[in-house]
Amino acid sequence: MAFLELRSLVKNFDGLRATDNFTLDIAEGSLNALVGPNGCGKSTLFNLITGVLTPDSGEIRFKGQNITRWPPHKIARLGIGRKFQVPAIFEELTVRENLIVAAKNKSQQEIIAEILAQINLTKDPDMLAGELAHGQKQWLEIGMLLAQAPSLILLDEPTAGMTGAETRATADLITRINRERGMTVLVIEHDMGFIEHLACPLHVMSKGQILKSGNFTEIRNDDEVKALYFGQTEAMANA
Amino acid sequence: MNELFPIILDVSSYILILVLVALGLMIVFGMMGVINMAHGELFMIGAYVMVALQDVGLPFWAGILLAPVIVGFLGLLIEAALIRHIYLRPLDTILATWGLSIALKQLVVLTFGPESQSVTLPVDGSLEIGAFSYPLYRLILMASSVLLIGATFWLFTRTDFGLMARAVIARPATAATLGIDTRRMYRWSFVIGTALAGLAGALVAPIISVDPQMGLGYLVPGFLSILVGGAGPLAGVLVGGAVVGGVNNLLAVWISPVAAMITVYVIAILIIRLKPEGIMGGRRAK
Amino acid sequence: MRNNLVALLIFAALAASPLVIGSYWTGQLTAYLVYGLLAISLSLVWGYGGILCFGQAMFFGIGGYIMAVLTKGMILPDLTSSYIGLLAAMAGAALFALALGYFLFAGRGISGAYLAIITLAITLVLERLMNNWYALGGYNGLLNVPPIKLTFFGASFELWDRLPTFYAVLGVVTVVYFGTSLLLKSAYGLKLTASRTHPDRLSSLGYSVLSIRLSVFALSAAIAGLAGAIFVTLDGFASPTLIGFTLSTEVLIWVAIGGKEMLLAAFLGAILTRTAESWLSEIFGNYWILILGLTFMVSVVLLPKGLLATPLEWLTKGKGKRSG
Amino acid sequence: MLDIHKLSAGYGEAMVLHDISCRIDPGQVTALMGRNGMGKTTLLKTIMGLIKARSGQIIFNGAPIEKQPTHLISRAGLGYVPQGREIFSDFTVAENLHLSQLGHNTGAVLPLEKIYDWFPILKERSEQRAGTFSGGQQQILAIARALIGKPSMLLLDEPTEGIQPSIVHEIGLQLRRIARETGLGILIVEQNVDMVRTLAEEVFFMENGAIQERCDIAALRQDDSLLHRYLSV
Repeated sequence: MAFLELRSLVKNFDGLRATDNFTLDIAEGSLNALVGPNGCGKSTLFNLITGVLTPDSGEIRFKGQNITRWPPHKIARLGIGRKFQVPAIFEELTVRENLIVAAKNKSQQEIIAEILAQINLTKDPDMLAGELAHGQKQWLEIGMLLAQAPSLILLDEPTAGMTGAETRATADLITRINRERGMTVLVIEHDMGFIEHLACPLHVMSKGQILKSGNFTEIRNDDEVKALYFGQTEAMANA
Repeated sequence: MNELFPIILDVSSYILILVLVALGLMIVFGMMGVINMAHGELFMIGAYVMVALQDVGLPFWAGILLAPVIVGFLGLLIEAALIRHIYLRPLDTILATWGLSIALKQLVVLTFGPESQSVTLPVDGSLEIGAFSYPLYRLILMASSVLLIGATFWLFTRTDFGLMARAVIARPATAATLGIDTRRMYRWSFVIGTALAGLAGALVAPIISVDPQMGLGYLVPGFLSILVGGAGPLAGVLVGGAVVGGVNNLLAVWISPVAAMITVYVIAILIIRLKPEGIMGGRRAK
Repeated sequence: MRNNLVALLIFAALAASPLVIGSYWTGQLTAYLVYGLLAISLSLVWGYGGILCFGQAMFFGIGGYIMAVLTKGMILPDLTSSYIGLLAAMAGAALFALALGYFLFAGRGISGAYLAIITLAITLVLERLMNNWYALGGYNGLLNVPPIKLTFFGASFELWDRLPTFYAVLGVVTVVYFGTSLLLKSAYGLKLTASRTHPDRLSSLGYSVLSIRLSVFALSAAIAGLAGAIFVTLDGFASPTLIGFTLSTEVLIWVAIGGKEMLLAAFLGAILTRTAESWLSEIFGNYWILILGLTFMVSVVLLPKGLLATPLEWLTKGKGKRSG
Repeated sequence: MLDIHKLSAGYGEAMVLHDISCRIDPGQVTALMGRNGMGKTTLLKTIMGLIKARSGQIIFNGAPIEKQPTHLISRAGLGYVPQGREIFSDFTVAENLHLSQLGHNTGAVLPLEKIYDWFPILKERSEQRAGTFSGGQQQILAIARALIGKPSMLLLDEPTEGIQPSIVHEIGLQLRRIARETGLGILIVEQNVDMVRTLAEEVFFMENGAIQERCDIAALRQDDSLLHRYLSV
């Protein structure tokens, strides 16, 4: 039994198949990345896992429990945390207040200072979150995940809009979270530089399914994957 | 049979007027997402235009022509002075138009007094077929309502204006990138919506008592009709109006007006809660 | 800190006002304080909870009727204690809000414009119902509601006179105001802000947004019910107008003009608008309502945060800083 | 003819474009490449006035347009094919095209025959509801719709997204033909290298809200290290 099991998930929107018999196992304590072109169904997949959407068919099991069709807050309580693509922070609250809301129990609230240090926001905990720079908002959202302390975290494009240096620092932070806190991580990304830095198993998604799984070099040199990104004729010419 | 027939006609004429009022509301709501709480007052002003014209001695039919023009022009002013500034803040439009409705109501009280007024029937006769007899004006009223509803549907489904309007409803930003002036579309839709309210008010003026508080009695059922029918397709208004107006009038005859009003509101609330997209489906409002 | 200081000054000024304004106005001000309490309840649910309720008077009315029925001894002739009446009014309004809130918010809940229309329709239904509920007086309402009877350690006296009544009401309002402010500054207040601005995000952190909404709806209803219960003891009668549409929209106007996102502004909005109405309706006559409607409209468009909230915020928070 | 000078724009507090400057000559076909989230779509939307510019200038055919409303920008000669196509799926093909004619009633519009000549499939299915079209057909409709207003420049946002490879190539060739025939300038945001190589004459690479590099297509054909660097595939 894997930590998170996704079994034959199907989800349609107005005749468009967002996920198509999607199946994937995530082991406890692992770090995995999901890549794929726009519209391949990655964000839909996260919405299914977190209960924002319900699948048309298929099953989601987490820690051995069938969580398909559970409401989002119950899934969150079972230990799945999520970072949204557009930073979803409470802009009208301060940085510290955001972390307090995320931390549900006292022991987590005690480590807020520690989290602030980890996400590099020690200097302005009383600033309104809405006034942070874009990259800092992304970090604050990761900090909220740390405060929430789930056992599985889902990261949707955590480096969107970040500079190169910020991207590398984020990759390091995620690796540390995975190793030191033992949190299982599943990350969606476009930025292959970031993925390379993460050095983790990779799953390429296309048309709602896993097209290929492997490590960075294998994926990078795969012709089907190239075709997916570069266009068919080009890949064939190269091959 | 002879008792049932007038009831059916009464119910139908109420439904038709309700649909006319709701149609104006829905054009504004569907196009701009604006909840116009002053719509009932625009309806009332339509009726008061008839009162004023009767006082100066102009013929009834001149009023029917003038009322939509005057109320439509008022709509144009309201759009330019008020709605334009807040149409991106839908909840604030509820409040601001509520303020407007209070002000309009009081303006009418100041001008015409708080007491109710009446407009004389332009056609006094009755249609009599055998034992069956029904006031002629009510039949004219129904025919004109059907015509107006038909014309509005034609405008929105068969003309260039309607094509543009439906495009602006579906994808406002994309319509703009095709060169369509969305602001102008909003403005004229608002004017059409208000003119319809004014015309509806003018048409019913002879068969009801015209008073400054009459707007609310049509506003809330109008909204409920839209939500019950579904704010997406235009046809939703017909269904919603039929449900709300029909149940209300039939129960009013069979039980009592109070029980009718309570029952119809409760039914409407239940439908809206259980089927937020309305009976006819379509998108849910923002 | 400065926030509390300004509020304390305002409540101190209210406490001192009977010395200046005389007996008639003290009586008026007592009623305005109760309206202020109703405004606080609406500010809580609308400004902080993000639930635009077009029928806040229904809770006010329910509280009022419960108080009237109990203290008149219509249910249990031996149990006419004011304390029990007040508690029952709050509990009754809160329970009604819980049931209604569950109906409105559970599952694919209703929000925004739909909520406004539906709460408006519900309040119309309730008003019509009370008008025709003859056991509860129907259109005429219930007369001869006794004044509040305070009992301390066996000794008891009734609030007939203006001054004691005023101070008793002011005491209640002060406790509710500071209690609510305190609650809003706690973690509960943070959750409320979070559920208003980003409900999906909050549920992904493991909170049930439904229970947060229900709790604020019920709490607000309890405060409105308390206000209604006090109100019927001041006038001595409960009528369907308490539950209805007109009061619902009036309180909406006070709160919008004052500032829905600030308890103090909403509270003062009610008191100042009512005071202005008493004065200005004498000067302007029928034009006053016109002026009120236009003021409301203009303040929504130009000052969506409220006419009073803007200067108050400046006073309480200083420029550009956040007191937290 | 399209001259962007120190343009900054973004959503709410977050700035996506930072002091971006570039120039596109009449009749030139330019591709804008870069990873997701780098501001390409934002740039097109800002040009079309769908996002208001925070600072900087956009000069089109000699006139500043950054403060104009979208419909006037469109009428000034900028055609726009948005990401995801955004056709009106409840309308027929003919209605979709007619709608675009209505938007340009002040100026001359392209006769429908010309459109049908370029894209025969639209004529065959003119009475069909656009929502029943495949992705590729919808894309053709979106392009045709933008061309009706006789734009002097066409902005295309990822036209190949979610479309079958065979149709991608076909669309690329047809656009090239139209550009040569009419002198139409094109600015295309694209990830599909095949499309870019078929169509573009020059490529801009965008990163972090600014244009980092430009090169002509011949250079790109020889050496794709730039592709690897900016697309990181």
